[in-house]
Amino acid sequence: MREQIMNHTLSTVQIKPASRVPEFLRKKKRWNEILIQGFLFFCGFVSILTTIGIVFELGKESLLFFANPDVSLLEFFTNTRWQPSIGEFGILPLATSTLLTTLIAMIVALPVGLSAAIFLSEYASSKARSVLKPILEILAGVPTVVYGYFALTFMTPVLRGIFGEQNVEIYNTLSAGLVMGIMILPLVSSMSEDALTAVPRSLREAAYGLGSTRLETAVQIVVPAALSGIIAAFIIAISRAIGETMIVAIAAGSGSNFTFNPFKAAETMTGYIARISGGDVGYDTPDYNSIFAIGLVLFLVTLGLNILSRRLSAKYREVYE
Amino acid sequence: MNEYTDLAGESNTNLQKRHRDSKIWRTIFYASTAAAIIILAILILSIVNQAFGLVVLKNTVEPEKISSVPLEQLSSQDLIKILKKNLTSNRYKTIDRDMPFTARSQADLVDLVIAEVVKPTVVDSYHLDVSILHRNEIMARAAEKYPNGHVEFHSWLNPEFITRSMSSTPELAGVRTAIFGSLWIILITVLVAFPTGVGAAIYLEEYAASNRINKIIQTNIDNLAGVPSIIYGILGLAIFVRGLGYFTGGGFLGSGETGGRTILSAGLTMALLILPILIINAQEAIRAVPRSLREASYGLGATKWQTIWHHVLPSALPGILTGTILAISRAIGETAPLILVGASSFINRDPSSVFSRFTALPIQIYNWTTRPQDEFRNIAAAAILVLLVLLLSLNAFAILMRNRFTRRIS
Amino acid sequence: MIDHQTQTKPPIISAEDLCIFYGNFRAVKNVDMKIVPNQITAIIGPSGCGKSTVLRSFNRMNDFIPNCHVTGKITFHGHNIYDEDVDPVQVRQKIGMVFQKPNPFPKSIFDNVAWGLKINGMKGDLSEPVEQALKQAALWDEVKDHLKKSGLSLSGGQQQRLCIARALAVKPDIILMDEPCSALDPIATLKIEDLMRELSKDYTIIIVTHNMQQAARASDYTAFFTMDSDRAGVMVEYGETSHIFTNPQDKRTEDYITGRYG
Amino acid sequence: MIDHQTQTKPPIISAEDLCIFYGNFRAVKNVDMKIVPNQITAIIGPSGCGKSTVLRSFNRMNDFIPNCHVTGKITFHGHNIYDEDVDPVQVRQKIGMVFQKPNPFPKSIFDNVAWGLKINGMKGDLSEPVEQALKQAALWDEVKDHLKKSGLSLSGGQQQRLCIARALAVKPDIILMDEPCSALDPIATLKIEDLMRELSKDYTIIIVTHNMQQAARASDYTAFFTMDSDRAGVMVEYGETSHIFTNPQDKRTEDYITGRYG
Amino acid sequence: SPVFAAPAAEPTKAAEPTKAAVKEVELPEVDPSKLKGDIYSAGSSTVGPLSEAIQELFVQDGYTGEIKNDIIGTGGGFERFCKTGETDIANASRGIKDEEKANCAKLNPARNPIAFRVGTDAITIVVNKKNDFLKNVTTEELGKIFTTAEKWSDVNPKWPAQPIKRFTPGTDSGTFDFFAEFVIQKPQKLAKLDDAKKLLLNAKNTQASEDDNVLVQGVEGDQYAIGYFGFAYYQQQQDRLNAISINDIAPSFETAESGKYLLSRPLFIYSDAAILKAKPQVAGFINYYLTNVDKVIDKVGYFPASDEALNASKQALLDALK
Ligand SMILES: Nc1ncnc2c1ncn2[C@@H]1O[C@H](COP(=O)(O)OP(=O)(O)OP(=O)(O)O)[C@@H](O)[C@H]1O
Ligand SMILES: Nc1ncnc2c1ncn2[C@@H]1O[C@H](COP(=O)(O)OP(=O)(O)OP(=O)(O)O)[C@@H](O)[C@H]1O
Ligand SMILES: [Mg+2]
Ligand SMILES: [Mg+2]
Ligand SMILES: O=P([O-])([O-])[O-]
Repeated sequence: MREQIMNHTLSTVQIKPASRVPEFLRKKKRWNEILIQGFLFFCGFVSILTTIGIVFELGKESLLFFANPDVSLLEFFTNTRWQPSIGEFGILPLATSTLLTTLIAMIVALPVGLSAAIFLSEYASSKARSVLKPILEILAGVPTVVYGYFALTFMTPVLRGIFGEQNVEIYNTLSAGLVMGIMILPLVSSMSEDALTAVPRSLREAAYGLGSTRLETAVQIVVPAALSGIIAAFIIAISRAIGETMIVAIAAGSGSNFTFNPFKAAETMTGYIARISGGDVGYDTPDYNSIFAIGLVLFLVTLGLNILSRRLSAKYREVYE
Repeated sequence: MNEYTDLAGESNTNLQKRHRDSKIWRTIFYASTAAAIIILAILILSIVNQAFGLVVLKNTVEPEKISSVPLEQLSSQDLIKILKKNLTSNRYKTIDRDMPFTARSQADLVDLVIAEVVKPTVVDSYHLDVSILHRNEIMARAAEKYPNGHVEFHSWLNPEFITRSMSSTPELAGVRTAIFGSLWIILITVLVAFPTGVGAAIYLEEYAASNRINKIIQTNIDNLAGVPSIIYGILGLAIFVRGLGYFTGGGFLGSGETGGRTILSAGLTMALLILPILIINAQEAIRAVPRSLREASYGLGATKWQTIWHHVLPSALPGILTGTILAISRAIGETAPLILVGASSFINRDPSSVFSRFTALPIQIYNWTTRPQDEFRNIAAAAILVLLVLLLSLNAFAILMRNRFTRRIS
Repeated sequence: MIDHQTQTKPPIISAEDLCIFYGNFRAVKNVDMKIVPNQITAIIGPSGCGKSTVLRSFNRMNDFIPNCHVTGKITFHGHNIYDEDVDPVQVRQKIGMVFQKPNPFPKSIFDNVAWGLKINGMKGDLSEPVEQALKQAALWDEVKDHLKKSGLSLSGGQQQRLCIARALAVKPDIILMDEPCSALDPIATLKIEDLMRELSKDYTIIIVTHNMQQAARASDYTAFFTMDSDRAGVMVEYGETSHIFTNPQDKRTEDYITGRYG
Repeated sequence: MIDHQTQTKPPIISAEDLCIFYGNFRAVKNVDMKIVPNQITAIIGPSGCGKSTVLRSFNRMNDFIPNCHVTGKITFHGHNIYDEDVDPVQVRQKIGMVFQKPNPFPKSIFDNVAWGLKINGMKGDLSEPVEQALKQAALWDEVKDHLKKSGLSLSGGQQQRLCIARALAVKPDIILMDEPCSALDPIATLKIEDLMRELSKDYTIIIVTHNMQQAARASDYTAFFTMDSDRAGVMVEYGETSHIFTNPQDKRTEDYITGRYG
Repeated sequence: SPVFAAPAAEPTKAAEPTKAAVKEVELPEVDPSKLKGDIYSAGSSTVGPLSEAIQELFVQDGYTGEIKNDIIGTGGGFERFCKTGETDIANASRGIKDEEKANCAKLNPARNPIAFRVGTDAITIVVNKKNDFLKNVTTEELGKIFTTAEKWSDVNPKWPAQPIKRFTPGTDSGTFDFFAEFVIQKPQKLAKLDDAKKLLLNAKNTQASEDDNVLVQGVEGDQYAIGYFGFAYYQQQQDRLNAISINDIAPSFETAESGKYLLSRPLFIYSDAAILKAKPQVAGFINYYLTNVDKVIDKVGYFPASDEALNASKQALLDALK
């Protein structure tokens, strides 16, 4: 029947050949719009330049480092000693202490941070939340040099008081790791809380509607639904811990040490970079080139974590309408 | 009917257990939150604890050795004579140039003699907790160890501390140069990062078609946000300090400076560092502008830029500013990149241009924690308080600004 | 208005002088309503008149809205569910709910249905009761071969039936439905309406709907709500659906039903 | 069905074999529709059948939805507005739009109306045209004493009329309205309907509505859309409103109008 | 003009003091308030505090220009002086090395470093306050302690069988180089300094830092720790650490002056004649430095250079300015 109408009308309406678009519809060239768009694109492109800069600089100097006949890639990843000035080029001691501090930090930050997030999003009244959240965010805003200072002047003495001076060295990875965990905690709780609050209320209502308690709803329904955001928070926390510099530079010690004992001093990758670049080493020495090689490793690791984070959170993301 | 008489579920042991679990975990969650907040309190208390406390002062020259009568009773002429006798001629001239001796009151001169000649110096210091709890022991010990010393309560955080420049003597050191250094760096950072960041955010949110290059840009920005700050330090060192040292050091202006360890390099490095954070925040703010507003504008025949400039940006501004201020707070506290870019450990002059060498508050704190004398630990704590106050006021400012703008819009 | 019916069977749930407040705002006032067991009761009325609010007060779902409070009484099998010593968790188990938008858990179809059983302490093999519930919800045939798939992968109408199955699994007495079809297409809507009819043999159903046709088609009793001049929702008329639609007693009901406003 | 009318007046805008896609999903297919000038045309149909999609294609508002694309033709005064060298900005100036939710700019009432003029290059004293537009939108009397107040401070109905005034100020030929009353109360709704009637003397109005009563009351022509089995929206029937409502030719139209579904 | 200070001629060890009266070299008096511009020094963490103290005096006496001092180790200081040419003055706790000089020569315009001796230091070996077995070591014991020995008992069976925790200045510090030379290389007659360094760095439980406070705190915090650094840092920390004597000689003004103390060493600042001419403020500052250093040096914690050495420095300055 529709066909009918159309055939009917088509034959009656004259279709003009639209050769030229009339003035009131014709396209205008708007130069300012084009220029602005160009500028804006450039702004976006700066980030690409930054990445290229990072990769290029780190890569270039790392090449110099690996071009050194004393350095072999195999040795770099397997040797357990790191003393570039005397030809010991094993990243392991730096890597293990980075691992150790990160691990300790995560043991603190992840469970406590997630618990706090659950409390804020599922239990706290909106009033309590509006007070508690900013306070936690202050904790996140404190510069890391302050945390480093806190680790050295407060946490270490406390640890030595607990475990005994003879057991805990003055510089130790435990203190640095714990304080790093404290520093990262608000990041975990804040991001996880965002993820939890983003879970639609309808899901909670569905759970309560089945006669579940608050705990069951929170842990069995809301947390799994927010998993993608929580995983992202966790991984970002890990990469923050790996990249954190000042706390370990101040409190973890300043000599590479291949150990898994958290009471001992051990220098992390970032700590090493900070110390060497703090001025004690000349350009074009193996030490100097080595900070770029370590920087490259650091960059690749955090990049990998970023990508992993996005992959995982995409995998666990649920789309609610 | 019977089963409904028990809506309270008292006979249902399973339900009771569930409620019990619920309570236990509630306590755990609550405790976690509380723990975080208690730690914050401990952190701040432990810093306050070191920024105040008793000190033992000892005079470099005992007043009795300068004059037989107490200084307060001397005439201005006598005091000036004492100064002339005890100071180097250059020092004497310098003070006179600041303000002629003859123009100073007698009380001022007494202070001057004390500061320049008697020079009481801190020989021992105690933390606040010890000062309060063990005051008597401290007094006794001080009396025994420093017979000529005297004990007084000292706030390491004081007005002079903020207005003085650096010194190798802790009680004479201040953070003025560092504050100015930080402010200059932030200025450069903001001038560079704000327009670029907002521009990039507008581009990505409003212009970018979903093609390959734009996807790469977006992914890249997300990735950069996770790159450790020390890597930016390495980048800054390699590019701004060394590669472009001729420009960032002002060499191209004929300043004669070589090397790029300047405010400009530090500011640019920080700008790159906060750029991704700023862009992501700004994107969120722009995204939060309701589509209806854009549609209203386009529906009237507005062009893209008119829509963005007149409607999207004003509405997104509070969010963008909040994000910017948060990014700035991050930049103010960053230490590692500045170490790499080459902050100075000792510098006596406030920076005067972007080509000045610099130090910054966190660098100062870091340096002081590495000095041997205990008193440097005290002023490091005082400097931390200054930094925290600065950060808190910035955040408060962000909140105020956000409220103001939100009010204006609604 | 509800005369002979109510006299013969005691109401399964009833509101007495119910007022519901959000903070100081009285959203609903002075509602008296007796729900007849094993029947479908529809609540209709213009937007904002408090239909959802009343419905949610029937299983204490409003507990989760800060500063929402209730005066008056709601008795379930003769007990006031707002009494001090009543456990709201228990109440919600007995009085299930289906929401406007299908809201399956981000779990497998099986787990969606089984979860309510698990938290209620049921152990062992749950496939029997899950199958049972899915059959009741007329979904079994469509999903039996992929119970492991996510509940979110289903179509809207299937999701809604999954939500109904989920509610049925914990064996409630009453099922509350808040505009269960408003997000569904016509065919899915009709399916749900058929299902409701089927379920009313074993359950009491209370449904809120915007759609008068739906109320007319699918319910035994209808309550018409509207807003008073103080914006508080009031119940204007309540009775057998056929009466209400053919012979409304109140001018406002008539205006609404004939589409003069709303 | 659109017979004598269309023959006498050429259509102001018309769709020819219009298909609209979101990515790969065809949301609307094969629509042919000629809009009669200076009349009110209503588009009705169940949710999701593509009413808004079609309406927004009439002034290239869909350009802003990524991966939305259009095939077929939409001619305005005989020119295909999707032609390469047509400026969509110009199109939107000629074909204004009013949205479902009132969306005044966060500016003063005056600036809301004046902004469209300003960006179109009008300079000097704008109070004359602003007053004109507000009067046309039947809002002048209510706001003339506080033109400086924020547009957001008005009530919902006033906001919607402000949006209409804003659209009128730039002197369009056609006004598209997407459920302009669905967020309003009955009294405000009636006001807008009266206004539309008034405006149709000078403008062509196309309105999308969910509310059949509204279409019946307020429009001259009605197009009924529904979803095909492939979820694509199709136009089922189009003609004079009185015909469509009293004598629908298609079973689906009839079912919809009599409330058998939707 | 004849340039003083060829590195080979540089005393790497504090010179024996000459009791014979030397003719005092008179430098023209400087008025800091008349000088303008900036002065940038960088280098040794040993000399750093001394330079800072002088800089402060200089400012108190009226200098209004900008002064900066970066503590980055002697090697780092020469890096900035000779390689990037950023600094006016390099602080050094050892003499300049040949390759560093070569770098200076490669600069454009080339720099020819001139050494100014400013004082004497005694590298001090420190142990924990609770350490009751170590009061004195021989050079040989010291060598073992910092290299091959794992436990204290490995060096001397009477000492406890506890691991040695070593805290040494960073590899780019003059202190480390000096220690390696006089404790390891010379006594063990090694051909290359690098071999000595290698021995030191290969030792277990070694924390190396440019930052002397890390060392102070490290030794203070561990009963079985040992470390070394400039005398100044020890002087500041006398109540937290114990200094031990080497070969029965304790570090002190006399033993350092006389050179009897094994680890006494000269402290320098370096500059260049062209800089001194181009930047009068730098020349003025060095003049002021040499004139006033003895007033503050003991407060900072070092020992004055011999009159002869100081005079030679003054003469070098005069020569450079000719
Ligand atoms: N959480 C809440 N806080 C405050 N007011 C609320 C809240 N929920 C609803 N209201 C108000 O209570 C009144 C009744 O709302 P309710 O949602 O019960 O209406 P409704 O009849 O279900 O409407 P609809 O048909 O739109 O769903 C409305 O005025 C609404 O604004
Ligand atoms: N931006 C979009 N991207 C993808 N699909 C869309 C988008 N907008 C609408 N659709 C889909 O296109 C179809 C038609 O949508 P449209 O909004 O035009 O329907 P409608 O008739 O206006 O419905 P309603 O009455 O709910 O407003 C729907 O299936 C919808 O899901
Ligand atoms: Mg509702
Ligand atoms: Mg629509
Ligand atoms: O900092 P140093 O003096 O050891 O080079």
